[in-house]
Amino acid sequence: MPSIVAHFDVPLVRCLDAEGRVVGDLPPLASDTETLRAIFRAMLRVRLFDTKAVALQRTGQLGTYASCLGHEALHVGIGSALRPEDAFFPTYREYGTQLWRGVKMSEILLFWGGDERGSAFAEQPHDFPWAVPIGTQMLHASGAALAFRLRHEARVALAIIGDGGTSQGDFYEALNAAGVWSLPAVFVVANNRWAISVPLAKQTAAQTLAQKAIAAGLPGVQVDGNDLLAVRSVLDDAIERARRGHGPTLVEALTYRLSDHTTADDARRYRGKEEVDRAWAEEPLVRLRRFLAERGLWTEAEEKRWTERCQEDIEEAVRAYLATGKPSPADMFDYTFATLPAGLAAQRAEALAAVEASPHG
Amino acid sequence: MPSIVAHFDVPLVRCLDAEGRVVGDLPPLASDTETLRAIFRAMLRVRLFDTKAVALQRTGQLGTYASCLGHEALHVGIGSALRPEDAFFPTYREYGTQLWRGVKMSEILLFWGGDERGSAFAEQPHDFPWAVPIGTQMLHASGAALAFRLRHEARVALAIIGDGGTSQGDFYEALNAAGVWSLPAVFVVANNRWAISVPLAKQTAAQTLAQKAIAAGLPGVQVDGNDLLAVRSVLDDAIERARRGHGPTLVEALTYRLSDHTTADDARRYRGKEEVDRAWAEEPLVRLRRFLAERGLWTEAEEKRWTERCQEDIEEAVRAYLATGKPSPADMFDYTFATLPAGLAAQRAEALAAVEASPHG
Amino acid sequence: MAKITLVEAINLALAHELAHDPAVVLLGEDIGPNGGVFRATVGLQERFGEGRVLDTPLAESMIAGLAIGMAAMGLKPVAEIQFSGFIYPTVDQMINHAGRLRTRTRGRLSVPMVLRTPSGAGIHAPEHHSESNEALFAHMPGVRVVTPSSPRRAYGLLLAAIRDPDPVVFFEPTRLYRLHKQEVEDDGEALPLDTCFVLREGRDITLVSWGAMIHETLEAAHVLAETGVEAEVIDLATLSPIDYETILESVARTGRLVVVHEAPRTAGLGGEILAEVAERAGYDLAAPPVRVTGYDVVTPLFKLEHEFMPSVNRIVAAARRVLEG
Amino acid sequence: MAKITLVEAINLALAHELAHDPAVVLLGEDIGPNGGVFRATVGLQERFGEGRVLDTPLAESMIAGLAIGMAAMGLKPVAEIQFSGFIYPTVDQMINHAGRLRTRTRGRLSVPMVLRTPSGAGIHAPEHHSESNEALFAHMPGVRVVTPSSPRRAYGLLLAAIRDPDPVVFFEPTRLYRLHKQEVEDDGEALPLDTCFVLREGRDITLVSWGAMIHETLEAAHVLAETGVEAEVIDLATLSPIDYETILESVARTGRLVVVHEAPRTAGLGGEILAEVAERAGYDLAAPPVRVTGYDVVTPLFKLEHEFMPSVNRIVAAARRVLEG
Ligand SMILES: Cc1ncc(C[n+]2csc(CCOP(=O)(O)OP(=O)(O)O)c2C)c(N)n1
Ligand SMILES: Cc1ncc(C[n+]2csc(CCOP(=O)(O)OP(=O)(O)O)c2C)c(N)n1
Ligand SMILES: [Mg+2]
Ligand SMILES: [Mg+2]
Repeated sequence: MPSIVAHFDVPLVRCLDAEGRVVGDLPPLASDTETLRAIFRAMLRVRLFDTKAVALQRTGQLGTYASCLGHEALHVGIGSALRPEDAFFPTYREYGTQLWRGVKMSEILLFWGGDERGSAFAEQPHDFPWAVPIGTQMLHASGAALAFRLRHEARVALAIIGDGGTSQGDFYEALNAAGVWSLPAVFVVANNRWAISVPLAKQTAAQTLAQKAIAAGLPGVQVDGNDLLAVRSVLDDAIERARRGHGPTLVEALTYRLSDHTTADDARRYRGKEEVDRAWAEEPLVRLRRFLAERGLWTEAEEKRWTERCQEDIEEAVRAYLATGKPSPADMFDYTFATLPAGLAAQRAEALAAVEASPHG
Repeated sequence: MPSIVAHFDVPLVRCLDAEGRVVGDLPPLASDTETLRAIFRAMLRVRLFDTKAVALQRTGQLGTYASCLGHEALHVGIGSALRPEDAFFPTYREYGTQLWRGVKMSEILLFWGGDERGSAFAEQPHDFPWAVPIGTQMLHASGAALAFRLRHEARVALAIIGDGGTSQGDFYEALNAAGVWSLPAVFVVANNRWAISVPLAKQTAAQTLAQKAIAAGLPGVQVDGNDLLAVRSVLDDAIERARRGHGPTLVEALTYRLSDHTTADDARRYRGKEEVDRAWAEEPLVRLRRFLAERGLWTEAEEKRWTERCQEDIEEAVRAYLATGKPSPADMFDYTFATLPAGLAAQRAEALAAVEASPHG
Repeated sequence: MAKITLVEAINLALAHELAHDPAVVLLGEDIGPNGGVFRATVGLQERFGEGRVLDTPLAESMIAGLAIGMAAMGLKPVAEIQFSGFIYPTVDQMINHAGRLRTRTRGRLSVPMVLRTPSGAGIHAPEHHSESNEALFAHMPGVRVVTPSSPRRAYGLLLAAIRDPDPVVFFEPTRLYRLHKQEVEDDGEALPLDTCFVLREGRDITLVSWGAMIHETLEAAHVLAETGVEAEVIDLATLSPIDYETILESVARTGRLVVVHEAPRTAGLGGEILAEVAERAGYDLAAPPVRVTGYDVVTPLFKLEHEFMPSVNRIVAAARRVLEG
Repeated sequence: MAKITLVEAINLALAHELAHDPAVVLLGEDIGPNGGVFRATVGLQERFGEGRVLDTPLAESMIAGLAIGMAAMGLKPVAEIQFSGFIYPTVDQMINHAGRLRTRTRGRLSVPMVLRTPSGAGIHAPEHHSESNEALFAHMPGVRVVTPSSPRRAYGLLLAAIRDPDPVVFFEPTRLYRLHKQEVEDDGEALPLDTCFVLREGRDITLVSWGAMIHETLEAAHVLAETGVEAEVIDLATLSPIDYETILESVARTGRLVVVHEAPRTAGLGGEILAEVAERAGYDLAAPPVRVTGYDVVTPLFKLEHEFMPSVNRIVAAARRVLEG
């Protein structure tokens, strides 16, 4: 009989069920009513923003756009759990986190509108911009966490990645590095069951994604990612653990991509309506709204007022976005290096002359 | 209280202790005395070959060489467990496996002597040559296993990698791919505790390397890699499982690099003598020799005769190696593509002319 | 015969080889039920089964590494990288193994694989979806690099790439995927990989380009023709190894050369071609040769992509400079 | 002042920056107690501690990605890749992030990192340990590429690379690590990254090279001098962005150009330089310029490495061809 030399469990944390009923231990946040209300407002706001962004794309006013529909509890949960001095490493759909952390709606639109100024983040100094090459951001987070560690700063780096992203070598290398140096990092897998058209079962034979932590010697936790209270409960612990120098955690958040992958995708090609309908029954806003409403912390009237307020803000952001002129061709050159090398200066002049000669290309 | 949604154990398999005493269930092989004797002879042979190769390097007759000292049970275990039609994907020190599978000693010397003909393997048609870029071979094994699977061939791909190699993204990607398609692959981690100067504790926070399998949803097993019977017991199961279409396995073999990393390395810079002395007490030949001797299956006289026989073979291989002339500069060009493109033909002519003009460079 | 687009021609070639060679296997992200993000593999999994058209996990180093292992064991894998901006994780496997296995084993093992990828800017795609990085692969010994510029050449060159016994990186210009239609006969006839294609004959100046930029280059030739300048337009097609004979023969007649590509200028293939022509036909040149290329900057997001890509005007202006030079 | 080797000069520069700038952190495989496989970091962990000199797990994509994250958060990481044959897994991080972060965030974030790696053949190293792949990195916008060819330039250029606010890939020619000694003052004086170095003045022909091949190029100049030919030898040093002014000024005087490098010819940097000179100074050229390079083959194992690397004879022969041309 072989002896057992190591042993691992993967826990799943839930607080509320799909109807907002309590089904697990509630975190302290559950009694912090003002924060909870702010979080719900932010979830609603990003849902409204997302709807508008898709509409802008459909009407030819925005490029390809990646919707965050269905991820609101996870994204706002992350945003609200981090401190300003922490650093966030997104993929390309975590607007709920970004808005909380100072990124503007107009910046998000600029990015998807094909304008680098969208990643300049006027009011968010150190968060990374969107990481489109899947998995790469994980290493940046470990690197940032290493910097915090070496400088003895009480800051945490948090990276998010999709279920598909967990197949990338960079994902694993980042976890392993974080383990070796016991870095102040939190890694969140947004398991929304699909990587474009590839379902989780074709992505990995692992029964959970949380267990991928075991490979790096990290704790891995599964959480209902549509359950804001559970998300915060797990994240608060993981972030606190990281901040105290006790090392990184991998959190697998179970959620669902209710939208197409991006506006360039048509999910009906590869997944059935019933599956999506079932997922809608689990979506994150309903249950938190009900939890709050039943405790007298949210009313229909409030929802109406807040929705109107958000729509105004969104319209203003859209106006700001649409009013933003084309960047100067000079911008292509001026941020390539801190100072412009001679050869590039000549190309810059050539480019400006070419535009001058024929402004329409 | 969170619920537990997944649960994993990592077993360790041992059969013989350092003195050759039985400490676990013996595999059927233990009673196959002829095979066992052949395996022990192969282990002795590769030890003698390895000693000679190091000596050749020390006397300027060979380039940098990576010794396999201490890995003989693992390497010959793998060689003897595979069938000829299976495919083997080595790193750069598995001579024990390669010799069993038809690679010649003179070819090994040619490779380390700076000659591509060392990887031409006159008598081994499909095994991959040495993989120096750490981790890359893992994906080749998964690709080969995928080919076997798609063609419904009852063949197995076996790749080996070091403890250091388990930090590479390719390692993980290969495991994950093998899991998804339930490929006929076996992955062996030779955990010899060091990656050049980096000890295991700086390589990963994982308490075992076998548990890295969990990330990909594969079974992971730890085995005493200096214990031939345990190695074969675990490998036979894993290979059988793969061959029957039941999927891949990750095997972590605990062993020790008794030599310097390569002849270009000086391990005294980074590890203590006591550690190495302790490891010598665990080395793989002693215990198998004792196991056999105590059962009357091996004698000192046999050992002497076999050693002499091996020395003769080795001397002959060395002569063949040393007698192999320099390759033609044309060889640089003639195997770049299946047919020589025009531009390369011109460069080939130029190279031959340059050599003609000044044969000494 | 119906006219089809370039991406349909790719699909046709893939289907042809899947039907005729059991060793051909397709793999990549979203190439199965979804038919590829550009629809290049649409219908193929349905037709040939999951054993011939494989959706892979999301990892490009993995895709290349698997293809190498498959190819060395006798299959002919055709792997798709979803966009060329995501091809970089394959570089290690392509240079250290795919292009190397034949020579390092002295012909015992070889890697008859194809790595297909959409390439180039101009379709208002998101960040990292518009790169031109063919030069990186052209610098790899043992690796062929091919790019078509019409549906017919897409069909014929892709067949050739799949049948080639060595690794081929096959760049498909996204901007051309649906731009033109052409009659393409599904006759299984491959085009050669050792020759450029002369798309337009001319005595005054030689314009060399490839992929999507062929479009602007031909337009520039048209503009030049309005002022009586007859430009010869050569589609390089196989970017490595390069067929210099066709180019040198043309330059020997015209004495003037412009090379056009979308990739950044420094260490791009334009430099390679100008250099080789300068070396071997320097005395044939009536004026210094010129490159018209993307600038040495990151491919900008789409608001500026047209300012980045060589325009017809820039090509015409360069040609006039060379003609006056 | 004691004379030191090139690798000792690297060590000296690293020690200087570690001592003077608390933001500098070294990371890489075996750079700690082992002092690096070439001894470039010997003694540094002992002197500056494990918080400044970090042995990493074995993963090159990880090393580059960590360095990017560290750099964006204000450190100045100096990462070692053990051999240039293992640098390919960094390509994705270098091109998609290191060279891109400043422009895509419009200057909000930047990546002041250095990626050091030994490079080139000629030391009888094992497979994959002798590659020259600088051209791949020179094609990346936003990335500087630098290589020294003497102990003094190694010291000064490495200081400059570490202090540069943008990513620098720093190739160290292994063949020169211990070949020569030179007096190097540890004065913290960096050399500029925007200029070539004229190592030998001459009026008859311009020879441009870099890294280890500077050695053969200077020898070739010496041989040529025996027959009265005065060759100007330029060490490119910063391979991207290239200082063309120095080269063009030289070619304007000599009218003749030979570029020498060890990397394969196709899409190598020799093509880049010949092309730019042909474009901008075509009329100055008295004869077609010529490249002397490694062949378009995989760097062979060491029995043939000298047949692969450009020899003094090949350089001299090329120069004579250009002089007679
Ligand atoms: C390296 C890389 N390969 C491929 C792509 C194309 N791509 C964009 S998103 C995506 C799927 C990602 O799935 P997942 O990680 O689950 O994230 P999700 O989109 O579901 O949030 C793919 C394949 C990419 N962006 N980067
Ligand atoms: C990709 C890559 N990086 C670095 C190296 C240099 N290198 C050669 S062996 C080695 C250590 C390998 O350690 P391990 O995987 O434990 O195998 P072992 O040598 O102990 O058998 C390193 C870093 C390499 N060969 N490939
Ligand atoms: Mg997903
Ligand atoms: Mg090891």
